Parts: sequence; structure tokens; C-alpha cells
Amino acid sequence: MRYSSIIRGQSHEFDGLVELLAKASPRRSGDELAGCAAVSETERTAAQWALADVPLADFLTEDVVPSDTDEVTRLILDGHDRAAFAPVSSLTVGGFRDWLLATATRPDAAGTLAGLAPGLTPEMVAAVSKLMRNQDLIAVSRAVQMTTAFRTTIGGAGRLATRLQPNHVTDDATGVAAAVLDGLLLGCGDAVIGINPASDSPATTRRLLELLDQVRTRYDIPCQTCVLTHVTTTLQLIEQGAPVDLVFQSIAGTQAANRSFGIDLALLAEAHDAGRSLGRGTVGQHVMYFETGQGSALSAGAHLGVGGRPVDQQTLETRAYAVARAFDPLLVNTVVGFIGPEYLADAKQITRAGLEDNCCGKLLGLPMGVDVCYTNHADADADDMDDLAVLLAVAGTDFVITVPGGDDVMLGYQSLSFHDALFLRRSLGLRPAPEFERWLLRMGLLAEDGSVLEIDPRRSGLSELTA
Amino acid sequence: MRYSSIIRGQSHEFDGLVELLAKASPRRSGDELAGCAAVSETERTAAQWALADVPLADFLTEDVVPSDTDEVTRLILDGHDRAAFAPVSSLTVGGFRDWLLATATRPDAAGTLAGLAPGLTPEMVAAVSKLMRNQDLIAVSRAVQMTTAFRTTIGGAGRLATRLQPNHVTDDATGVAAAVLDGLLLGCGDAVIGINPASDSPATTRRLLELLDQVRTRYDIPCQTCVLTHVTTTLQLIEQGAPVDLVFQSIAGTQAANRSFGIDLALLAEAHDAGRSLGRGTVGQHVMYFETGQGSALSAGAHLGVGGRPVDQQTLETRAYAVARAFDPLLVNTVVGFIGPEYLADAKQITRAGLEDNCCGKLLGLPMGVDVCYTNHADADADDMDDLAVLLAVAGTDFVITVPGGDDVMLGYQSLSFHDALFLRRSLGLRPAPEFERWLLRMGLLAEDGSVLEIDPRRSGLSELTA
Amino acid sequence: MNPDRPDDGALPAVSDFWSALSRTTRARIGLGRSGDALPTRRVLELRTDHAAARDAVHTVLDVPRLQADLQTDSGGGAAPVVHSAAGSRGEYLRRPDLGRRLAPDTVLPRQDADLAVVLADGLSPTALQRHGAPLLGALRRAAAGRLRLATPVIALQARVALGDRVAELLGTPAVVVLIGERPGLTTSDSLGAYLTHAPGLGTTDADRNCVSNIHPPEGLEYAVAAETVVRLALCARQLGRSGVDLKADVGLDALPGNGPSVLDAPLGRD
Amino acid sequence: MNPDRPDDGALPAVSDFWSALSRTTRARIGLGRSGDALPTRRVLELRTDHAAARDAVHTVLDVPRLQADLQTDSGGGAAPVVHSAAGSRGEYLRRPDLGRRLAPDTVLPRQDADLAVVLADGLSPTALQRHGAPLLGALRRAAAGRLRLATPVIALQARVALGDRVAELLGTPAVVVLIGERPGLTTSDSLGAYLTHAPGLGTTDADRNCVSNIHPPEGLEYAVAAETVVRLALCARQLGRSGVDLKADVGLDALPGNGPSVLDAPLGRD
Ligand code: B12
Ligand code: B12
Repeated sequence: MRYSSIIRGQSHEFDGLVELLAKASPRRSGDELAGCAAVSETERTAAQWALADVPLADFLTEDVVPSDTDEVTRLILDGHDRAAFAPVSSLTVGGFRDWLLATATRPDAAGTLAGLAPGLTPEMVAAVSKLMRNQDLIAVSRAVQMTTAFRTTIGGAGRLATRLQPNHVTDDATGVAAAVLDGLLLGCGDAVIGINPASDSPATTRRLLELLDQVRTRYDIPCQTCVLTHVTTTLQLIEQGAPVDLVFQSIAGTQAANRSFGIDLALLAEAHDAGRSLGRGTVGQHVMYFETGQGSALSAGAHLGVGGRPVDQQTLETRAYAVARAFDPLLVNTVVGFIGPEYLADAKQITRAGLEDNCCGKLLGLPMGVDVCYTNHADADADDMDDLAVLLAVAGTDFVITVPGGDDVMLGYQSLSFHDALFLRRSLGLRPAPEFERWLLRMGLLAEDGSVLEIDPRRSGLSELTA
Repeated sequence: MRYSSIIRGQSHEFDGLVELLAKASPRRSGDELAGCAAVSETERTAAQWALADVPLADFLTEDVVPSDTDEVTRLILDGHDRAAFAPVSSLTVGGFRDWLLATATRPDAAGTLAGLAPGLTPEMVAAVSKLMRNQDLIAVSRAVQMTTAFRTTIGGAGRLATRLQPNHVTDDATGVAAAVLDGLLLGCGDAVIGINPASDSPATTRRLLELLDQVRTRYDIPCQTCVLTHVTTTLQLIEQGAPVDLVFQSIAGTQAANRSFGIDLALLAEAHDAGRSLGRGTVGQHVMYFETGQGSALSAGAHLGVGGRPVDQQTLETRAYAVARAFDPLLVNTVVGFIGPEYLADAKQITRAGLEDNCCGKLLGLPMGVDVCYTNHADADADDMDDLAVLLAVAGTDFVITVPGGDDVMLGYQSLSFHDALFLRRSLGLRPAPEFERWLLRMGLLAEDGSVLEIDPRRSGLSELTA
Repeated sequence: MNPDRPDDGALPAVSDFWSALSRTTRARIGLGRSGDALPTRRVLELRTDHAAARDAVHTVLDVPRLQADLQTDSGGGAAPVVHSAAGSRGEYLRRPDLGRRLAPDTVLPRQDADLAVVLADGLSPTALQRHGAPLLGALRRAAAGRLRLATPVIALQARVALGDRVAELLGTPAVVVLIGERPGLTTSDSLGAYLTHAPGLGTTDADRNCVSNIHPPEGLEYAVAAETVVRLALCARQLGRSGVDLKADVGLDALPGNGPSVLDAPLGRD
Repeated sequence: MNPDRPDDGALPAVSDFWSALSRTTRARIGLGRSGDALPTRRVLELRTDHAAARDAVHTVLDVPRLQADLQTDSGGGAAPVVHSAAGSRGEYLRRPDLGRRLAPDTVLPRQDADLAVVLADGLSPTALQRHGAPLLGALRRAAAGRLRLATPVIALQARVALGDRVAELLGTPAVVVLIGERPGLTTSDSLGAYLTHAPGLGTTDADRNCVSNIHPPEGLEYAVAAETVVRLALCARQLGRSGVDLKADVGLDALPGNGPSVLDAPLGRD
């Protein structure tokens, strides 16, 4: 299909959905790197006008990434639920934005949007997000309310969970435990206590898994633990009987990008089955933890769509959510500012992408968290993260990543601190996951008004954790 | 005084509070234009380390702008309340930040901070803000809760008021009325219905005043109206018996900058008395409406302090709040992105300045509003304003400016739209000023859940407004 | 949706109600709602207009065309052109101090006149291009027999205060600067006229008077703007100063008027 | 407050508790609280470190010094230097594609060796400057008698995948790239080692193995890192490929080991 629009008398043409979606995207360095971005603001708005008129149903017939060479596309099309799609099937992309914003103000918004999710493809969702202002992304995503569960319940109104990320440069057990203690004392860890291991060794991974499991059982903490190693390592460790709660994997939006991560859908399905077979959850059996992030497909040179044209990174990111939802994840985390400035140059681009990812993921029915973060080669700072964290908390993100002092000494980037989570919860009246909240109360760590108390670690009942 | 600090073995020296405050300021174009900004991030943090150690009491003895040539400085020193200052009198600037953040989490925060306000000078407040992250500015400002009143009550927990700004390029009565109708139907106008007149003529101003007064009385709207002409014109019209609710004036932080606006403290005192003499308020008698904005002193070449050194624009802005608080204003509005990129270059700088102004004004005890706005020669867009508006709403700003469609056709800039106010109120559970809220309910414009209803203007009971 | 053809999708009658009112203002009233938000077409309109407004800031004045227009309109030789000390558009935007100073070595012949007229690009070269010549024509007609206007000077990358320097060089006792106001989303061609009596080194904005939003047909008409400027200039000469003390309609009735001015306070079209 | 002398103002005993733990990790634990927020000195520390980390990205590698260090450490002629196709640091950051390609006309002599070694600046030239030579020395010792290393090549403005091109030119069946990892706030001198067996055009990151966070004394030690790389290389040769299929401690026990590697999974200091 060719698409076009006329702005102040000048006509603009777009060759196919791939080009139209790319040119309609808000400006970002990754799309400029890929060579698919609009060349001017006028061309960008021209593409948005044209996109506004595209019927949603067209996304079911025109591929963005060819279905014959890409299993993610086949997954999307095969999994599409026509009945769920019915309420919006006659709308254009522009009309869909209006519908979403009107729906978001209705009392039954959460139910309507949950019912719609299986009827949406990632491309539809990416398309409508490109017409949305930041405030629209916030208004719509906060109207989505859904929960997943393992030992805690993630999501739901008025909750903000946290991943406690106690990374260590050499995977030292005491060092990891010290960071876990710090985080727990500051009320964090309800989404997951999850370590990125510096080493790739299954033996190291196993020892870390056992460490976390001991801490959890010793203090009877309602939470799930995870060592974020490659899925193949986790599979091997499950076979060997290691205490695996969640199965982690980084995923992307094309078959080729996933291949560069050393995975495919069959492997994920195998891992999902293996994880569930352990039956370790108490309040639920969602066992998958996925991470995504705009730019990973382009970084792997695996970003081309129909006609060999580059697909914009936000559409590809949204396709990664289609991979995620096929495996009923407990957690999906977009590491939005993590990869680097070549994909999101500065705070403005990181902020926009964070809000897009959160909204698109939630519209597709996922439990979305955001790693509110930046690297030292990007043009951003802690003030920008304060801003984005507040915006996401208002936008109803389900969880955020938290690291001691906001500084991950192993991964080399800055995320939120445990303190930041306290600030967010107080400022917006948000509470931890209910099971974890009860544990905090039981441990004397939480005041009745929801404040995390400042107590001497040695008198906290947790101090032996690091011994 | 000379101040210094050592960073990684390198020593940094600062000559007096003026230089120290300027170098400790977050980066912004206006300070670079004035030639007082830090030359590197390292120098900036060095100044912040040094500033953290300055005792608050020093600000009572070392001038920033000389008291012998500047009446604003004399106003600040003469008005300083030692008893109110006592709780923090022994703290350094760094200790004061810690004190503020600790206080903000206590149940009695609002009372403590209200009691403290008369003990603070603008320089103390500007200084501590320079050590604060964006999240600190939000946490502290939202803990300040105070109200002012005329026909509506401004401020207080859970409220967000709006100025309805129905400007017209030729001050056409019907055009103005049409915009007023649009705003009222969208639930705006509770802070003030205020017109910037395109013309400077007292006769035009009077006709606009009468128009607004007729609308207000005809529909019995609990609100105040204002025509934002020069204070001398308003004084003249008060004498002539025109229906003046609020006395407006732009103010700045030095005597010389105020002189460039054609005003001084005596004139403001005269205007304040004249305004109060009318006794037109119903729930209160706060009659002054001030506007401020970083950069106005520098723009007038009136930004020099002790030793002829340039004072940073944020410190000067905070001094303007000291002018404001001397006249018990109903409303203080910082027009943060209004003036142009030479003072605040882009969205990051505008955002930071907006949060600073809101926090500093509130710490000084003022009813603060922010014109969340940008000009077309600055590097910012509507997405950035969405972000800032949310941040400010979380930060407890008392009111925002709203214009039809966010586009002021006369002043040539973009502010928030009436729609934006609806979004903010819904997303953060904020409500209009109580008297105005009751009127909206009475008029059938508000649903029980606080939503502004979408009704046909011709059936609204207000449609005759434009006839 | 066609950006050039509005059709807001609201109930036709509601739409009629607002479109009648829209003839009275260019403000974006009656935009409709999608929930609390602006409808999609309104959001896209704002974005499109923002792209255009940003470009407007960077438009370059076509000087020969303006000079030609001035001649067509009023006869005489090509208007002289001066530059501020700002070297580029980027520098102009960042350095208002340079926009207020003349480029070094600027020379202008002294003139025996009452009022210097500076045609400045300011933040909207488009405004000057479109309205400069007709406004100058109107000013000439309004001034005829009341004030002697100096030969107009075109000033590039200029701020209002640059006029003070031009008046000094020309040796005139007052100056009016017709300058492009910053472009808005809807109005990107608005001229402002700033009058300063006896400009000098200590002059501040408090010493000036302003007639703003000159951009017919929507904005102020040329004749009205011109008449206002002339009356303000005459009044300032009488008072010995311009600025806040010059309360525009005080005592002006006594002055011979050639036509309506905003000082007569016409509330626009009503 | 002195940025170079921490004293967090917490109760001394609490502080002792955390400072004991701080010997086990460089993570910022036990920072104290001001309300919900970080205390002032912690905020200032983060800002100061951020300023330094940003500078670290833009540090320029002192090539002659590195070459000299390499010689001191290991003898032989000065290591050859290649450039990626990225012309400047700014371009390097924006264009990872150029950082993966060699500058046109790069020549390197073919070598008869098992493993090419590329010393790449990556995102932290400081890391390579500090740890490049000692790590190479450790690698030489670990490889002795097990793997023939090619003459090391220094690569500027380089990404990991640039190693594939170097191996092609040298004609080696495998390559290890020792590259500066992006600088963090606390750790700005961390080296990563990426091993690729049979690199070619279709190679992706799934075909590589990584040994990360090499920066003693806090990070991984040279000898352990070197032994791990060598074992991975030997194992990859056996398996016929590197990457995710090379589950590191599978079957490695069979290989002759010169010392401890991370494959033996030492949990750091515990
Ligand atoms: C950035 C990064 C990523 C990015 C890479 C994209 C990009 N364009 O940069 C993303 C988020 C996609 C990513 C993904 C993964 N990563 Co990673 N990543 C990093 C990180 C933080 C920085 C790397 C760096 O600075 N490189 C230097 C620059 C100059 O070189 P570059 O050419 O630009 O970077 C390339 C490599 O870094 C490579 N890469 C990134 N991660 C990994 C992991 C492996 C195993 C390999 C072989 C290559 C690789 O991708 C980049 C583009 O080609 C490091 C941590 C660290 N401190 O170094 C972890 C790190 C290298 N990643 C790690 C892991 C485990 C992964 C995953 C395998 C996780 C998973 N379970 O899926 C995935 C998949 C990797 C793959 N096969 O492609 C581990 C490796 C552990 C080990 N010893 O093997 C590290 C050390 C972090 C950790 N401890 O968890 N990663
Ligand atoms: C920006 C602006 C300001 C800024 C000026 C600072 C700055 N650096 O730009 C601030 C916010 C400080 C300001 C203040 C005021 N402004 Co003002 N301002 C404007 C605005 C929006 C744009 C001006 C512009 O584009 N200039 C063109 C550029 C290229 O020139 P410049 O040299 O950079 O700009 C100079 C002038 O604009 C001058 N200026 C700005 N406002 C005013 C007002 C008057 C009366 C005078 C003489 C000069 C003046 O200040 C600038 C720096 O010297 C106009 C509206 C418009 N559509 O034009 C209103 C406008 C000019 N301002 C107006 C008014 C009333 C005021 C105030 C008097 C309000 C008050 N009650 O205090 C004050 C004080 C002005 C003074 N005496 O200094 C009116 C003038 C009405 C009239 N016909 O007289 C206008 C038309 C807006 C309105 N309708 O309310 N203003």
C-alpha cells in the first residue's frame, strides 16, 4: 500500500506500513541510525495524518515484518483473537486513539481494556501510540489494571512493586547479601529479588540461586527470586534441581534478533514448561520474567521488515511484547535507557520511550515494569530519572528496578534507588505488593501510614542475613 | 567571604555568595548568557559541596544584592522573622535540605513549614533548592499546604485551580466571551478569569473588566476576574470605579528590574491598599496577582549583585517571591517557559525551573501557580509540557494557566489547554477550588465522580454568555 | 483526515454553534473531546502548526523584496539596512544582548526629523515581510502634517532596544521600532510597534510604549495602529517622556486626530 | 562536607555495621536517609561521580603508553593500531555500525596463530589503559603451551564485532576482544573479554562468549579472567563453535587447567 497526506499544499508519500510507521514515530536517534526516521517535523506530522486514517483491520493483512521469514509475525497473526478485536475492528488508527481516551475515562475502563488486549496486534498498538501525546500514554496506561502472581501479586490499582537488584562485580555472596539486606530494609523486593550474574557459569548461577532461596525461606519473605542468566543455563539448572522461581530471558521483536540472543520461540516454550513444572508459586504460577528494550534488534542488524526496509525501533519493541504475552509472564521489564544513546539519545527520548513501552505493553495485557535508567554516555541525569519515575508511577507502571544508591556497579549504569521507590510510593499513595506489604508490617519495617520505618539494621531481625 | 572545596584533589574557589550560588546552579542558558554559570559539571558540583557547608545564618549577614542600593534586599532583611527562623538557624544549607526532606515525611509537615516561611529569606531558599534533585523539589513542595482566598479558596490538599485565559488579538468582546464559555464548560476558571489586553488603553481595560464582571454576576460564578494591564492603569481604573477584583502586576527580584517594569515597592503598596479598599472578596481579601519568571532581571540588565557580579536568575526569581509575599497575594504565577530560550533553552531547563519556582515560592509561603508553557523559538514541545504539568500537579502546585487548545493567539506561545486540566485532575485525583466546584455541580457541569461532563453548549445554561 | 479541511466529527449542530463563535476569535475554541483529551485531529493540527511555527522563527527576511515593497508603497530610495551585533540566527536567539547592539562601524546619515522608524525582523521576519510596508504607508499617512518621519531603516537580527542606537545615529528625538513578535501557533506574522521618546543609555522598557498584534485582517489594522503610534509620539513630546507615565488616553483628546486609534478603545468588532 | 572524606552523620554504630559490609561490595549500601530521600552528601557524591563518569567516556587512549606497557609486559615490537570507520568520539557514540567496521584500507599481516587478541578502547579507554597490558600478560601465561596467541592489535573507536574483521585479516580461527565496558558511576575502568570462534559475516552475539567486569582489585582478577578465556577458547575449538551452546563448565573438567577460572564458579571472596 501507498499512503499519503497533504500539508499546506505539499504532498507526502509513504511506501507501505513499514515506512509510514517509521516516519510517524517521534524523533529518536535509533531510527535516525537505521535511516528510517522522518527528515523533518513536517514530514513526521504528514505521516501521522496519513497513519490516522489507516483502518486497524489493515494491520491484519499487511505485514510489517514478513510472516514467511519471521516466526514472531506468525505468532502474532496466529494468536490474534477476532472476537476480542470486534469492538474496534471498524476504527482507523486515529479513531482508535479517540476510542482509547474516551474509554479511559469510563468506570469500566479496566474491564474493557483487558477484554480488548487479545484482539490487538503489536503493530496496531505501536501505531496508535505514535499519535498519542505523553499525556495520552499516561491516561490510557493508567486505565489498564491487571495482575499476575507467583508468591506476590503484581499490578492492580494503587500498587507499585520493585525489583531489588543486588548485583556484584564478582558475584560475591556476602556482597550480594549486603545489598539484599539494604533493599529489604528500604521496603524493596516485592516484584523480584533478581541478580544479574557477572559470570556466565552455571555453577555460579546455581550458588546465587541457592543463596537467594536461603534468604527467602529463612525470613519467610513472600517474594520470588531470580538469577538473570541465559535461558539455556536456567533450563540446565532446572534439570539439575536448582531452586528456580522465575525463568529469565531477554527478548526482541524479530526472529533474527532473538536468534542473536541465542533463543527462539520453541526454546522459550520449553523453558516456560520447565518453569511451571516446578510449581513453586503460592498465589500464582506466572513463571517468566522477560526484559526488552528499544534498539536491541537494530543493534543486532535484525531490524528489517517488508521489502528490506528498516522497521522503527518502537514498533519492533512492541512486537517483543507479543513474544512475551505468549508465555504468560509474571514480569516484563523494558530497560528503557539501558542500551545507550545510539538508540535513545537523551532524557527526552528516554522519557518518551519509557511512556510508550509502558502503555503499549499494558495495552497488550502485560505486567509492565520499567527500568528507569540512563548510561553515562547518554545525555541524561538523575533529575531526568526523577521525572520519568513520577510520570510512570502516575501512568500505573507495575514495577520499577531499584539498586543500592541507584548505581549498578556491575552493569555500569544508573537506575532508581530504593529511596526513590519510597519517594514514589509516598508521593502517589502507592503501596507494595499486598503479600510483601503484610510481611513488611510483620517485620516491623512498615508504619501504619505506609511509611517504611528507619530502623537500626542490627535490631531489624534481618541483620543475620549477611552473617 | 571566599568559599572553596576540593574534588578529587583539585581545589575550587568561589568569591562570595553571589559567585557560589551562581556556580552551584543547575545548568541553564540564562546564567551562561549572564556569564556566571559553572564552566563544567565538576565545577558545578564543587560549588554545591561548598554551598552545602554554608550556615543558613550567613545569608542574614552577607548580601547577594547590596542593601544600600536595592530596596528588595532591604525588604527581605527588614521583614525577616528571627523567631520563625529559630528551628533551622543552626543548620548549614546541606543540613537544611536534610531537615526539609525529613520534615516533609512527618504528619505535621504542613504546619511546620508554614511556621517556618517567615523565617526564610529567598536566598536561603534558592540556595537549598540548588542542592535538591527534582524529586526533592517535588517532595518538599507537596508537603507545603496553605490557602489564600477571594471569592474562591486557592490551595490546600487535593485541589488544583486554573486560570482561564481568554486572550484575543484585538480585545474583541465576543471573541473573549467565546473563550470564557469554552473554558467554563471545561471546568476552568477557578483561580481567575484573566485577560491580557492587547491594547494598553485604560478605556479598553475598563470595557474588558466590565465584560468579565457581567459574566460573573450574571451566572453567579464564584470566581475572581482580572485584566492584566499595568498596575498604574489598574490604579487609575479603581479610582474611576471600574469593577476591579484583582490587581495584577509583573514583578522581578531587583529594584532596577522592577524599575524597568515601571514599578517600585511604594507603588505596589499603594495598589494593594487600593485593591483591598474595594472589599469585593467574599471568602477572603487577598487581592494581588503577581507574575514572575526567570530571566526578566537579566533581560533588563538589572541582574547585578555585590561587587557588580551577575546573580544567577533562579536566585533573582526567588527574590521576586519576597516582593510578592509582602503584599499577601491571592495568586503568584511563574511564567516559566514564557520569555524564551535565551533564559531557559529547552524542556529540561524549563522543567527544572518550573519545579524550582514552585518549590521556592511555596517554601516562602506563597500560593504558587505555574504557566506550563513554551515558545516556538525554544527547544520544547507539547509532550514536554504534559510531563511538566504532571510533575507540578504531584508537587502540589496551586494552579495552572489554561488557554483554549493550549494556544495563546495573542501572546504567541503555548500553555496548557482546558483539556489538560481535566487530564491532570483525573489522573491525580485533584479537584477544583471548593466554591467553584459547587458551582459546577449546581450548573450540571460536574459529575458526582468529579468528571467534567461533556454537554451541548446550547443546553448548558451558559450559552447566552456569548450572545 | 485532511489537515487542510477541518471536520471535527462533533454533532453537526454543536459544531455550528462553535463555528459561528469561531468567526469572532482565532483562539482554538469548541475543539470537542475524546474523554478528557483533545480529539486526534486537534492534536495533529497542533503538531503541524508547531512544525510551521518553528520554521517561521528561522525564516530569512527577503531584504530586496521588502525594500522594493517600501518603495512601491511610498517612493524614495532603497531603505538602508543595518545589522545587529548578532552574527547568525542561532546567536541572535541565544544572545539578546547582541541583538540590541549595532554591528561595529555601522554608519547612518543624520536626519532632521521627529521620529526615526526602524523596520526590524525580530522573531518573525515573516511579519515584517508581510506587514512592514503597508504599516509604514499607514504611518506616513497618519503622520502627515503632524510628525516628520525619518527615512526608514531596516534592521536585521534586531531586538527592540536596537532602535535606541539607530535614533542616536540618526539624531532623532524619538524612535518607533516595528518588529516581528515571536510567532505563535496560529499567528506567526504579528508586528509590534515600540515607541521610545528621547532614547538613551539609561532607557528601559518602562520608558517605551507598545502597540501590539498588528496583523490585519485578524489583528490590529494598519490605520488604527499607525494613528495610535502617532498620537503616542505627539503626546510623549508634549509630556517630555514616553513609557508607563504616558497613560494613553489621558489628554489625548486634545490632540488633533486623523482617525480611530486603539486609544479610543474600540473593543474590536463588537 | 568534604567529598573526598566520607562521614555520613549516621549513628556511629549503624555506620560501623554498614562499613563492615561495604568491604564486601562497592554497591552504595547503607547510605542513610533524610526522610525518604538520600542524605545531601550522598546526592552530591552521585553528582560528582556522574561528572567524572561522563568525562571517562571521552577520555582518549594514550596509545604510545599502552604500546610501551605491552612491551614491558611481554616483549616484542610495538603492537599495530587499527581504527574503526568512526571518525570521532561523537560519531563513535552515535554510529555503532561504524565502530564495528574497520577504516577502509586497513591492512594487517596474516598470522599463523590460534587466537587473535584485540585490545579495544570501547566505551572506556581508561579500562584498556589500566588493565589491557596486565590482562594480556596473564593471557599469555595462561595460553602458554595450550593456544598460540597472535600479536595483539590495538583497535580505536571499536565495538566488539570489530574483532571479527581483525581475525579475518589476520587469518586466525578465533578472536578475543578485550574491550572497555561502558563506565559506571563507581566502576569506570572495567574490561570485558569477548571470545568468538570462527567469526564471519553471519556471526551474532549468540556466537560469542563473554567474561566481564575484569578490573582488579574489586573486579575479576587477571589470572582468573585469562584462564577462563583460554578454557573457553579450547572448549570452543573442541565443540566447533562458541556462544550460547558452549555451556561453560560442561566438559571443561576434561581440559588441562592452569589455574582457577570463573568456570569453577568461585563466589568471589566467600
Ligand atoms: C549493553 C549490554 C547488553 C545490551 C546489548 C545491546 C547493545 N547494543 O549494547 C542488551 C541489553 C541487548 C544485552 C543483552 C544481553 N546481555 Co548484556 N550486557 C550489556 C552490558 C551492560 C554492557 C556491554 C558493553 O559495555 N560492551 C562494550 C561495548 C563497547 O561494546 P559493544 O560492541 O557496543 O557491545 C556489544 C556487546 O556488549 C554485546 N553483548 C551484550 N551483552 C552480551 C552478552 C553476551 C553473553 C555476549 C556474548 C555479548 C553481549 O552486545 C553489544 C552489541 O553487539 C554488559 C555489562 C558490562 N558491564 O559490560 C552486559 C553483559 C555483557 N550482558 C550479559 C548477558 C548475560 C546478556 C544476555 C545474554 C542476557 C540474556 N539472558 O538474554 C543478553 C543477550 C546478549 C546477546 N547474546 O546478544 C552479561 C554477560 C555475562 C557473561 N559473562 O556472559 C553481562 C556481562 C551483564 C551481566 N552480568 O548480566 N546486553
Ligand atoms: C516577552 C514579553 C514580555 C517579557 C519581556 C522580557 C523579554 N526578554 O522578552 C516579560 C514577561 C518580562 C514581559 C513583561 C511585561 N509585558 Co510583555 N510581552 C512580551 C510578548 C509576549 C512578546 C514580545 C516580543 O515578541 N517582542 C519582540 C522581540 C523580538 O523583541 P525583544 O526586544 O526581544 O522584546 C522586548 C519587548 O518585547 C519588551 N517588552 C515586553 N513586554 C513589554 C511591554 C511594554 C509595555 C513595553 C514597552 C515593552 C515590552 O521586552 C523585551 C525585552 O526588552 C508581548 C506580546 C506580543 N505578542 O508581542 C507582550 C507584551 C508586549 N507585554 C505587555 C505587557 C503589558 C507587559 C507588562 C507591562 C505587564 C505588566 N503589567 O507588568 C510587563 C512589563 C514590561 C516592561 N515594561 O518591561 C503587553 C503590552 C500591551 C501594550 N500594548 O502596551 C504585550 C503586548 C502583551 C499583552 N497584551 O499583555 N513581557
